[in-house]
Amino acid sequence: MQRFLTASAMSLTLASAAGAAPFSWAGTTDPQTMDPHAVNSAPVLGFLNNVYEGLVRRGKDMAIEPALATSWEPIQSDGGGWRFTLRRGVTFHGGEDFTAEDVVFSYERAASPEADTASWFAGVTDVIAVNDYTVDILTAAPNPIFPDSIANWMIMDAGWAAANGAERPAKDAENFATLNANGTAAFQLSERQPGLKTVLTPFDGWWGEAEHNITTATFTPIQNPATAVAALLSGDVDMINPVPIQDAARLDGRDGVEVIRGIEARVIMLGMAQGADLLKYGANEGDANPFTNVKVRQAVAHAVNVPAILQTIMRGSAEPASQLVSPAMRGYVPALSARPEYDPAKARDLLRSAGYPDGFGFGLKCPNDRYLNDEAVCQAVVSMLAQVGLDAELDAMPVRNYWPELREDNFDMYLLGWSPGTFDHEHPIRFLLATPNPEKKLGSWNFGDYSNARIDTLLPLIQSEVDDSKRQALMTEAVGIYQSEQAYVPLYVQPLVWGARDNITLTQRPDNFFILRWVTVK
Amino acid sequence: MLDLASPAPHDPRMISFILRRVFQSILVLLIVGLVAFSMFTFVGDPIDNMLGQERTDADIARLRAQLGLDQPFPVQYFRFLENAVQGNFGISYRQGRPVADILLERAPATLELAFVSGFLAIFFGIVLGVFTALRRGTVAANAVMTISLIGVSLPTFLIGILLIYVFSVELDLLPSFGRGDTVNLGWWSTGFLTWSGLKALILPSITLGLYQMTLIMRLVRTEMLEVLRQDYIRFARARGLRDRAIHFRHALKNTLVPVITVTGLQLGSIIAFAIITETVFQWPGVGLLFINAIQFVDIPVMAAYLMLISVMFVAINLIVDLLYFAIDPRLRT
Amino acid sequence: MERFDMPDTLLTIDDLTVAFPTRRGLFEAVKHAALTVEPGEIHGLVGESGAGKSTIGAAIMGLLEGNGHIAGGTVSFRGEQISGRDSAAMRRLRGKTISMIFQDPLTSLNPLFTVGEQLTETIQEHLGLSEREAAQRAEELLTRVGIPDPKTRLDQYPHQFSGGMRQRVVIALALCSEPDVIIADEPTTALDVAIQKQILELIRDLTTERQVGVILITHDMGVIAETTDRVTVMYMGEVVESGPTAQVLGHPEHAYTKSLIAAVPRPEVKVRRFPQISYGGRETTFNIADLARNWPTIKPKDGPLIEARNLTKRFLEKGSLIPSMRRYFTAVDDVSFDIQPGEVFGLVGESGSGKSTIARMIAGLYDLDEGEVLYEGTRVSGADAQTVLDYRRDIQMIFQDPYSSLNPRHRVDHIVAEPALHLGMIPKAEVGARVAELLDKVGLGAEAGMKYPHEFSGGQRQRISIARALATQPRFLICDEPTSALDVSIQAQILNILKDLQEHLGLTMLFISHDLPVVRQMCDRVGVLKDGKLIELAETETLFADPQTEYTRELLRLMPKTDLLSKDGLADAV
Amino acid sequence: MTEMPVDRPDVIPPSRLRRAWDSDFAWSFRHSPVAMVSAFFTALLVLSAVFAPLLATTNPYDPASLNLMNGFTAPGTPNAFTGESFLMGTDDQGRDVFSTILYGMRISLFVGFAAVLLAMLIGVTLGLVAGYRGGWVETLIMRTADVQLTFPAILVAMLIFGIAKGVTPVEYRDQMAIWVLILAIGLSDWVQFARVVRGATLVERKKEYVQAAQLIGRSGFAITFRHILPNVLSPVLVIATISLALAIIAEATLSFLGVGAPPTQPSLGTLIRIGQGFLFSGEWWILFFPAVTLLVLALSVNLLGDWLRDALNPRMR
Repeated sequence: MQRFLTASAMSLTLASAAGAAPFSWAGTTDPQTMDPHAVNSAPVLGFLNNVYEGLVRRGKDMAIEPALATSWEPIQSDGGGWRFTLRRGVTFHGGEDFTAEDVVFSYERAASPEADTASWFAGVTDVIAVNDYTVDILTAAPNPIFPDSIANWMIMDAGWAAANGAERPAKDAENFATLNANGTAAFQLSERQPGLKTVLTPFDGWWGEAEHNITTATFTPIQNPATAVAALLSGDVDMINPVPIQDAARLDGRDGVEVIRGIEARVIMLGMAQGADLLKYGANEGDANPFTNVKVRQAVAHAVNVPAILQTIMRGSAEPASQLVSPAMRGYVPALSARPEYDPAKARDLLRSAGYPDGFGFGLKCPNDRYLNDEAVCQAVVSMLAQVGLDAELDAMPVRNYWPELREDNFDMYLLGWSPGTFDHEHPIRFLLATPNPEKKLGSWNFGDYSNARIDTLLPLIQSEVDDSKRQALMTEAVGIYQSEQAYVPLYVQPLVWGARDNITLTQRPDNFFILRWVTVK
Repeated sequence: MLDLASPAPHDPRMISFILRRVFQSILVLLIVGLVAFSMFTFVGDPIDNMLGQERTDADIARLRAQLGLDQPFPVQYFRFLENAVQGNFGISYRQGRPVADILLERAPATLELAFVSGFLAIFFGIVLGVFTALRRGTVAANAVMTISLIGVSLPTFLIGILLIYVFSVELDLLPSFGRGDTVNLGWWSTGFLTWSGLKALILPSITLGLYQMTLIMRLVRTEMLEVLRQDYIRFARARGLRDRAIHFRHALKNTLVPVITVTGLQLGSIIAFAIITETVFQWPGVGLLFINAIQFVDIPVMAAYLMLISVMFVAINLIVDLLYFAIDPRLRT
Repeated sequence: MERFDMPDTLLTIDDLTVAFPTRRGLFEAVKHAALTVEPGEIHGLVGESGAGKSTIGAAIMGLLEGNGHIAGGTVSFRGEQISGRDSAAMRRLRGKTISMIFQDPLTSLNPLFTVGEQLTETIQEHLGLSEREAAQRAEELLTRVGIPDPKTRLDQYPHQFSGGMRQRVVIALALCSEPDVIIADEPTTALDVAIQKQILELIRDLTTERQVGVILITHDMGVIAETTDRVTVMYMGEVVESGPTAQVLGHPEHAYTKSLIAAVPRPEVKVRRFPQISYGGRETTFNIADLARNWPTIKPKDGPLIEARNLTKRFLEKGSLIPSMRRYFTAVDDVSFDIQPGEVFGLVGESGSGKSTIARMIAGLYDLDEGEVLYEGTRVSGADAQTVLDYRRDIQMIFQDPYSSLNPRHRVDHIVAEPALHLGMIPKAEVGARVAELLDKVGLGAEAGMKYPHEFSGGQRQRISIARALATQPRFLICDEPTSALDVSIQAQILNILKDLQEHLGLTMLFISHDLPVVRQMCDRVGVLKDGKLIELAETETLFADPQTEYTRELLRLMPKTDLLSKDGLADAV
Repeated sequence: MTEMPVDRPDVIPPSRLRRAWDSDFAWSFRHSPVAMVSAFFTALLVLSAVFAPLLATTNPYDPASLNLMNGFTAPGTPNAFTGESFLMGTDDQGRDVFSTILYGMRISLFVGFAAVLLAMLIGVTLGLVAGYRGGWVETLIMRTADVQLTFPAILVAMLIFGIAKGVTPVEYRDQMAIWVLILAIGLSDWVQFARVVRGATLVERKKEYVQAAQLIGRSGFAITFRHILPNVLSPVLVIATISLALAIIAEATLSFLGVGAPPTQPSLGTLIRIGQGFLFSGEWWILFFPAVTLLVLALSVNLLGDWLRDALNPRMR
């Protein structure tokens, strides 16, 4: 928590609105649609946060703060729910007034089967407009973190959507909302060329007070990181995200540019097959699966020299991780922040006592275009494991092949990065640790089939516990279990590295969202 | 009986020849298309890109059926062809927009880049090829020959990156990416009409054209040397014609006959090679679109791109054939 | 040699040496050559390949290839030295003063420009006329060189002209600038005899009419005899004899000239053997008598050895998917003849008359569209494998081009052995010995087997061909223009070998040639072909004495006259 | 031109070696400094690739021997943590760049040679068949070749790569990658061989030595492969040389597009792909040395091809 607070505090002090100026920035991927409910992906949601707003939003410190709702409170009823009081006097970019009707419509739209965001509303039973400026959202069970989970649920004008035939998001057909937007946020969409360029201009009718001094903001997707760096250096763009980690140090030394570092919410970890009986790859293909043995998993944890990875491949930009979430997340357990130290001798001892004195061979799957330097990290892991006798056969592939491969259980060990959408520790427990159960939508990313009955019992308790300290106690127990069982080997928290011209002041948020209203150009 | 065999003003031989070529090309392209389509199965799975982190297995199965991905690929291919014939290339999985629109938006960028680099390649290829042939053995010619080889001895992407490094980053003379400002003429967006658009063209077109230029230059040189040895050149000299007339009228025209075929085909591969150049320079053309489509397994876009490329090649082949008829009288009668 | 130039001598070559630096040292293609050309005179330059005659032509024009250069002596025009001038000066001289005609009219014209364009371009370059005047003049020139309908012809491309017409265009081009000297380098070698005659006449007429001086470079004694006023004989870069044509040819003084003249086949008299050229090289031996000892003697059956019946062959001229749209060209049209055992049967005709096609049909290289080929009464065309194999074992062929008939990548012993081995005619163990013997017998020596064809000269290669043909001990030998690519002295050697083969081994031969004097020397009976049809068939003596068709009479009339040539050395005449 | 009118007396044939040394070919080589220099570099690079295990200071393919802390060591300067020093520095994994180049060149050259061999095999065979058989066989082959030629090589390669990756069992993918590269480059490169060989075959087919072989009833197969093939090999050799350079570049390009050699067994191309990521970060040596090696290798081979083209063309002399 403290880390990014200092970063943003520093940038705040620099902010001083002096004259207005155009601004341009580049990112790796183009937001594929302007429809806030069609796709649940970071590039889209991050971009659209500048155009649309939700009932709540996250501040510079990631804390939930009022947006289109001015206040909210839990409803004491059978199941549970929250009452939101809406902000008055808000208008959409098209001039329409914002009312409870728009919230209900946006719920129906975002929770429809066509929407990608439907899972956010899994526990929601109904959304009721009590009056024009009060909305009740009813849930099946009490959900203490519900307001946190809807920060990216954006409100669209009901009338505008109906008039343009965009009542539902469209995936397999073009839709008016794919190329156009009508939100309430500080910026409005003025030009959209998919894959080429998207231009935003400040919305004069915004309810909030403008902190930025941008006249127009132009986004260009630049896929090749080297090209993006070149564009920043040559002044063709004012800001890029991300800066390749290896270029950060060099960029620091350049006149005219500045590197902004932070840590992301994403934890990079190694997963291991624990439900499989046999090894699937490598020299010992077909032999009994050693990863079912906790000592072997611990050996792996001790064999990987995380400080070395951070020192070289990550250039000192990242922090080691001990849990499945970063310290900035809700539910992080500071008491359990120690991670297994690098100790090859201990790793060999553990292997020996597990019955593998000479180690064994197996397969490691790795994406090569998903996480920062993912392939290099895997390679380094391979050479470190080799030094304790674990002979990993590396198969690195593009992410488009990677997920299908993991889903088919084609791995012995794999690399995974996890960023909790709710910024809460509950999220990875639900997705990565719960025993897989498709009906209950549990453990859907638990490819290694880790299973622990206590964890499965703890999860619903955590989900419904409203009292913070009780919740934290439950969480501490869960962390203790998965750490001692070495369910995963958390490696490090992925760094966030942005680059900007030095006349730009901005705020870097750990969810890697780039919020334009915090940008000033000198 | 129709009098088709007698010589007509437009030789039916030419027409039937061209028709035959088009027919053959389309047939082979359809087969290649089928093979290419079968490749899509292996490129990856679009589903994960289309659904978010919180998707379930049921969501995956539903979307798969909705997109027809559960069908065997010949069925998918046939359906694609069926729609394509009606001008419908489907909806991009990623952008959710008609593929035809997307291609139309992107085509001008690639075509303008290909045009400029093709022009550079042909112009400098011919000029330097003629120069090295006429000055064969001189230091200057040998230098041109050797330096030109660097163009084919380094991968295109590396040349592009080095050019960016030198001219954009270090010297800050030219833009490092993109097309600069464009002007819309109807649906065609052109970078020719703005200063920044023209500046943006320089590095990518050099990167793209360098390889082709080297090939054309060497071809022109070889052919020119061959032609210069011909009897009709000796006879032209014996008649006292000026060197200029001999080199640039008699020899060059004969040199161009074989050069045209190869150059035509090379122009085709310029569009293909644009994939790499567009990636390096973030040039918003169809090549970049294709690479992105591969990354996101956007099958409709990939299929349409391959079709577009195919059609372009058939067209280029046809133009080459027609040029052949135009330049070589022996084919006309 | 002392020389007194007459004041109006056009061209004087004095002590000219042309050298080509090669990696094995300086190669002198022309050594101390001298000659003069007077207005209205045709000066013949004769010699065999490598004599340096074309090099002289190129040296005069300043068009020496590669790094060749004039290493000594001078070339003067009207008393003014022109050799050694810079290239710009030479260019002004070329065309304007001295023009040139090349051997092959097919390759001398730029295929991509119309005849009119090429003419007007040259005319404008030299005479400074307007486009219209130049076109007018081009038309006149075409008329003068005997091209009908010149107006239309000007707009046509070279490929639309026949060979003879093309050579007329080339001559017109050479005349464009009204030159004083024309160098004609083998101007008729690529043409049929009838066209050759016309072209030579045209050159003769133009020479007289315009009082130009002509250097006529040729290897053909007949052409020299018929066309030239004076002749210079060259041998290996040196002038061996020079003088008025009648004197040099009729009373040669130099041994080389004598032997060269003796080797020329005469249409009017048949010789038993050609006198061997014994100048400068060694007499190669050819021991047929030895060979005959081991030669199987098969008593021929009664009746003809080969019967060709109604042979017809069509080639596709224009393809089409629809059969009725296809057009064919009939190369051989209903040709029938017999060949008796031990006989040499000749087929003559101009190029395109179908004679080589017939040879290939009989050899089984082409399928027959109609007709059949019988060998000793058995049908071999389209027969079963065994019959065909038996037939193949009995026939062999000697081809026209010694450079392409031997696979350049195979060793000579392999080449010679292949037919006998493949047809299973000698056990593998004996192959080496047989090949060595044959190579020795044809006069190359057994060690020749270890080399590759490119290490041999044309005549030697033709001997390898003969050795290859003899390896299977054939009974029937097809000779397809076996000497037309050879120099006259080599031709004499090869013809002698063939005569010996026929005499000692009793080989039956089909002898294809376009050259009537050669046919006269070689054949017992002759068939005359015209446009794929056999128009006359007679005993050789009868045919030459009393031709029955107008076409044959015309062919005989067009033969270059060799009356002028010395009869020395023809002692063996029958 | 220098043919004697009278047959030359035979001279005793000198030894094979002597004759080879004396041949026009060898002579032209000895008198071309460019050819000699490029042959020297080609031989040097090929030999150092072949003997990489002897020359390399480390085996970069052995993960156990790597120390990540050696990563990004600059050439010639000792590493800040380990104190080790490397001639050409180390890459991001702490691999010695010099050793990696040697091993990478092995893969590049192996892929190059094998791909060219494959392309040659296919192209020469199809070219011979098309040229000798003619008719619809020729039409089919040459139309396919045309389409193939117009169909961008990279696309073909990517296509093959995609298919091969799909049909290969996962556990073999790493080993397969190299064979797939060979297949991909080979299959996209056969056309020029086929075209040239067909053209040459059309010329050779009309020559009389072919008829001499037909006369004795040799089969079409024997004639094409025993008689014609040796005569069409000179242009094939030239193309093969140029293709070798192209194949090495193509391998690099495919690696750039992410369909090349695996990073655990990097080829030169993969090294360049990895290295280009460090162009702006100051670790220039990771890109520079492999790129220069590739440039020198491809340039030498290309120059050699250039010289071969001239030397083997009899009319060029």
